[in-house]
Amino acid sequence: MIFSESDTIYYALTIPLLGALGIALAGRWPNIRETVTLTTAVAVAIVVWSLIPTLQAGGRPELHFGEMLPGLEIAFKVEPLGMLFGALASGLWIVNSVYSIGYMRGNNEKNQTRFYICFAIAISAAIGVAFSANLLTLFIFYEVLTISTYPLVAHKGDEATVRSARVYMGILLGTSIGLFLPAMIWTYSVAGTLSFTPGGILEGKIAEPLVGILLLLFAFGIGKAALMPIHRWLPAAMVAPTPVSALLHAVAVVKAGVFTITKVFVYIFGIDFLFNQPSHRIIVWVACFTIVVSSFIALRQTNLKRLLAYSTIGQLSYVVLAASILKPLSEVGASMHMMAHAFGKITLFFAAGAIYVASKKTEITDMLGIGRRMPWTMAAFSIGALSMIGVPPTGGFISKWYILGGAIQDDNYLALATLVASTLLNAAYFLPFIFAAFLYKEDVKPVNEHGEAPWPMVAALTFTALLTFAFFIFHQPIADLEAQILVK
Amino acid sequence: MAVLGLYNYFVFAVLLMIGLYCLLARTNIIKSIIGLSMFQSAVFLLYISMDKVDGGTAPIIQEGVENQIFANPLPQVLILTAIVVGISTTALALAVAVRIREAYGTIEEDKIQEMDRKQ
Amino acid sequence: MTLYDQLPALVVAVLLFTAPIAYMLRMHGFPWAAATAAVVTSFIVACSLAATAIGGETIIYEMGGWPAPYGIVLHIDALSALMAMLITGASSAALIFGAKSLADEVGEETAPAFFAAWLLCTAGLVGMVITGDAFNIFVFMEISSLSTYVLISAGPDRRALISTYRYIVMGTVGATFYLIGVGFLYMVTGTLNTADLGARVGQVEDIRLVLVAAGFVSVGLAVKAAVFPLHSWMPNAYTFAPNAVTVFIAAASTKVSLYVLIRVDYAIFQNSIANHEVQLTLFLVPLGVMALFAGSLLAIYEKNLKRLLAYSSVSQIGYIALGIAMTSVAGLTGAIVHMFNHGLIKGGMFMAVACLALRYRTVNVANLAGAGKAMPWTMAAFVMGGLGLIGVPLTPGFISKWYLVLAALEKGWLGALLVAVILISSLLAVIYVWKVIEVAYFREPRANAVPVTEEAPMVMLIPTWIVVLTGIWFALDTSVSVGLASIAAKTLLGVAL
Amino acid sequence: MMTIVFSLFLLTMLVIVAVAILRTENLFTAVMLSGIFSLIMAANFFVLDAADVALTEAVIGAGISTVLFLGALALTAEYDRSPPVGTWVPLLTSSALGGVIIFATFQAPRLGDPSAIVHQHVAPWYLEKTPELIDVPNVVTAVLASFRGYDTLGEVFVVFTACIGVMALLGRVRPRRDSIKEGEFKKATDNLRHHLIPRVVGKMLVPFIVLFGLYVQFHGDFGPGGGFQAGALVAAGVILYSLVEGGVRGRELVPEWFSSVLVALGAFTYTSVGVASMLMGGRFLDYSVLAHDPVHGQHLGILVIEAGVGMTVAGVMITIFHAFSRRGIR
Repeated sequence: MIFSESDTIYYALTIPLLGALGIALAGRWPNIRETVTLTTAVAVAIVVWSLIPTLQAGGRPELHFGEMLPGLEIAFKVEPLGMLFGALASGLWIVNSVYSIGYMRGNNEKNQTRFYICFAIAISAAIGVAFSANLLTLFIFYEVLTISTYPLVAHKGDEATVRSARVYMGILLGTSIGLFLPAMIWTYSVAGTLSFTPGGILEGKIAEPLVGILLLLFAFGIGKAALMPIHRWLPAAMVAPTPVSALLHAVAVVKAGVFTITKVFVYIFGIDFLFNQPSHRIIVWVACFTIVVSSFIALRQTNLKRLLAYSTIGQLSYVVLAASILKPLSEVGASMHMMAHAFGKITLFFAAGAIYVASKKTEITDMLGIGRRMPWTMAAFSIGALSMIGVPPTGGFISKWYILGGAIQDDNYLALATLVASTLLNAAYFLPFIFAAFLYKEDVKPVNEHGEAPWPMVAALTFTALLTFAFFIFHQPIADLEAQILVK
Repeated sequence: MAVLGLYNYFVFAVLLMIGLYCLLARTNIIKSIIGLSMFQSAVFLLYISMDKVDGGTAPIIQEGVENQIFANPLPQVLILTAIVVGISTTALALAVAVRIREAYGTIEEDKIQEMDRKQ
Repeated sequence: MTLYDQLPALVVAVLLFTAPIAYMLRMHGFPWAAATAAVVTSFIVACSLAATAIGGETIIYEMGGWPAPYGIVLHIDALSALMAMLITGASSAALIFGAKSLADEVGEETAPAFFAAWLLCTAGLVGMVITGDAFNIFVFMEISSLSTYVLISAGPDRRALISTYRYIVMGTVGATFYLIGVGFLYMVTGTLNTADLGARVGQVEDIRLVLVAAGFVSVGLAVKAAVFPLHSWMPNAYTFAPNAVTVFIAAASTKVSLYVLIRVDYAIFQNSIANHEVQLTLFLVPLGVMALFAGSLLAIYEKNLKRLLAYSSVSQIGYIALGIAMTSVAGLTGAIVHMFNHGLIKGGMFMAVACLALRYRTVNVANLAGAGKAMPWTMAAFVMGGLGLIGVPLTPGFISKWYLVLAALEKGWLGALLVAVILISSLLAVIYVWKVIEVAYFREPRANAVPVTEEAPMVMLIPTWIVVLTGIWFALDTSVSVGLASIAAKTLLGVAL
Repeated sequence: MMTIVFSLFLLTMLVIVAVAILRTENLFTAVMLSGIFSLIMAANFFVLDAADVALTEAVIGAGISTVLFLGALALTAEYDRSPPVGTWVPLLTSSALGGVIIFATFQAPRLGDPSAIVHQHVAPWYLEKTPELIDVPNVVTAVLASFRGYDTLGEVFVVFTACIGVMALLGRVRPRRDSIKEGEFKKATDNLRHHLIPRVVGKMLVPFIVLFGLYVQFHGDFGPGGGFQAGALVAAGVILYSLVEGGVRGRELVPEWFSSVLVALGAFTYTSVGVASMLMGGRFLDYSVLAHDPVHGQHLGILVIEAGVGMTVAGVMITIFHAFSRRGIR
């Protein structure tokens, strides 16, 4: 290590911001601008990953910025869950940047500089969320993430896009200020602190039925987790360019949501305390409801990206469900699923974007036989879909395994039944499309003859598809690391 | 007698009412300003009524005269200030009224409001 | 007597001393320069007073060397110091910012009168917050009001005149109500010194006059503070005043009336009238809640950007009223810190609006299409302010909201209701802020519109961004703002520091 | 007893005049009545032993204020054309206001009650200590100029503000968009020169008024009077001269630059005394340090600040009057 660990945290947060500045300055020269983006992404990834060995050894690096309010400071502390999220976000940013370059150029998008700047700020915010030492710091970066992704979602700038972006912004900001913020202040006024503490800070400070209310405030206040009925922003955000969708669904935004929920369960409530409160069942029910209903909605979608959006809603609720089962195995499963889903979903979105760039098609019904024109893309798509369903040897299988394990420990038959049903439903909406793409004859002629999308995109999606396999094979160190989160 | 001793306050209240009514009910700006200055004058009466002492004189100490009873000087000082404040406000309001007349051609508020709405 | 001992008097004296000079010496540019120099000096003095006050110390300065309650004393504690800092700071920023735009709007001939009025307005407002005498508050209130009328009437549109007239009427009625209230208080106590009043009102046997006095004072100040539904003078006054004037009065002037309301209520009535906190709550909570909703809704439907922000101020004043009404340390801290923070936020936003007005020659929201691209720095400043109104973290608005919600949560189920009100109104703020942002960033300018390609001049942009960055600073390091506010709240409530 | 009866009579007159003002639609009448209103008010103040206030109210309320109203009337309109609708809200508001006050004042001390609290606290101190600390016979002057000198400073700045406000509003050349046709006001006569009696009487009065003003200025320590009254009286004299001889001659007598310099100079003088006392080691406006002997210092300070007050008030009133009168003929 060249610099101390707290310096590392500092650099992890500031390098993306410096990158944003650099991008702004280099805005006139696209090549330099994109070099800056890529360099920054690689640098951030290196810096963040350099913390992994420390974490594995049981270290918890900290960084204190000073008090914002009396007794409440802006501080960072890296623990396994946050490490996982941070490493994920920074790592996928590299892939996403490569892909973005291909996509944005291939599509001749406007305002590219703004796009890259906001992207870099969003990554910094995601890392901030990941490394926060207390709920207040987390909240700050959570909001920065919302606001910095708004221009990305509204990127196209036409009437329909702006309206959808309004929904995105309205729901995320609305839930966070309307529900998350009071939940946080309530927690503070009850517990007198907001630091993430192993074992939680609320034990003995609050009783039923207030626990239930607080729990609901958190669950729905963290709108990025997209529990029904506040999931609407996610399909609405489908108007964004595909790299942004990948950012939302795989790299940062929704992950920040489920990450925050897990973090609140583990470090604010404490799983032992919460387990003894009957009201945690409400969250299980909401999560199960969301999984099943979103799968049914996904079945009826014809727009590929909307289908993926509803698939994400369901997959996120896996994480919430896993976290709310409140068993050690399931908590590990929650964090594992964040990762597995990230690899799978980013592949799917990359593929969808590649199809759009190459053929300008967005509807599933138009895509019959597209696997013949774009074999790499569709192969990667299939791998991602298998991971969503949870078929070995993909990463989705591993995480589902842990979650099921937790559900069995808890004798939670509702969760078991939901997981099984959802697996079948996932298969029901992904597999027919894949079959059709490879086996059917093309029936809608594309505007112009096309093959694969530009090479950076294909490279990126192939790489992420491989990551899905890699996660299946090399998951053990990660599981070991995440098991630490339950150590008090 | 007790009620007569409170007559000043009643008149104060009545003048305040008339002033406020004139201010609120009239759309003519000059008339409203007259109401406003009456509204302020009423308050002078409240303060000055407080300074009176039975058998007293104005608070000017004369040498060689012992055991004089004086009226309370403090309300008088305050009202000297308030009178000047009142005329200042009135003068400024009148200047604004003149400018309004020049800009709109009328000093009836309802008509001005109509003109602004059209704009 | 060292200079340090004289600081309390200096903060006003500098301004009063300079005003006639600025009026008399009619050289080109001199009135502005003199005004700026005086206001900045006063700001520095106010900061050094705040440095003393943050230790929890109260400075008493006997004017003319006469002790209270016979003479007038200046009474400077954390609350006054914070307000003095806000007023002089806002005044300095607006003056420096307005160097160019005021020269544009005011004209050479009226400049001496205008800048003298500016100095007097600042002096009046500062005078109100540092004095410890109820009648002296009235005198300085009148200085500030009269000079504010002058400043507003300098606006270029003829509607500035009628707005000024309405403000004169409402302002005078408000001030006269205050005067009546003070008269009744004098009648039952024989004194005008606030501290002495606080001590003696408690001994009054028949409470009727005191209650009526409290009513008159509160209503009068509520008019001056534009508490809904007594706000009717304010939106047009803000809209038609010269842009730099709007920056100043929006940041400082209504807050000062709220300051007096807090001061008078807590120093005089709270200790002496039984159950006064219930009366205060019954008076202010409904008004505050109405203000929150009505102000936000009016802002949502407003097309003129300046008036939109004025309505937003109506709703923000609702927050302050709610905080005052909670009569708890957290609530008062929230109210006081929000006075300060909202001053920063609104000041910055009106500066951004002035930049827009300079280039677009209009402040109709619909005509600002494309501003995000043409004037990126200006719009970025506006967005930062807008996020502050919503209460997003990293903006000062978040800090105030934090304390208000914290205070409301202490109040049980009724408090939960208030939390809901506060947060719903924040969400309404999202709507009216976003309305502007969407137009500025994502709407194409109309075909027949004159294209704007130039960013605002540096002399305006730099002060704007200084204010915005100061706002962010006070969102991150709250030791000064919250520090002073919480000391002030504890002092007012008589809680040990 | 006699005074009380007289006072009752005056108060009743006040109400009657106020109602008359409210009812008349002729603004000229209303203004004249409001002058009478002020005069009655002044008489009432005199009955209530407030000689200083009575003098001020008579000069400012009945005199200058009336002239300003007339000046404004000449520039605006002569009739109140308010529509007679929607009077319920004002009626209810003002009745509620009056009701509250009457309700509250039932508990107030009756007029002249020596045991009232206002006569027990603070005020006795002024009456007792003035001979010793300030040594001027008129306690009102002592309180005004020294004990509450800071208020008076503020007050000077209030009139100063009003003056610069009026100058800012009416001083500059009229903007182009004004809707008034040129020459509309020219037909209004600017002076009384062709009215022999008012002219002669008026001209004869002017020197006396100014002289009386100067007397009031310097005698304010001993009897009723002081800077405010004196300034207003001198201004009234000048205004009377202008009314008689015409605005042009009036502005020749006291040029506008002079009156506005007077305004600023007066305010400046007052503040300077404050600053001087600071420089000499006292509190702001602490006149005791101005001379070796504190009482002497007080005398000196009061003399200077009263002069400042007189200058400002006279200057302001004249400037404002000129601003109104000149507006019409430009």
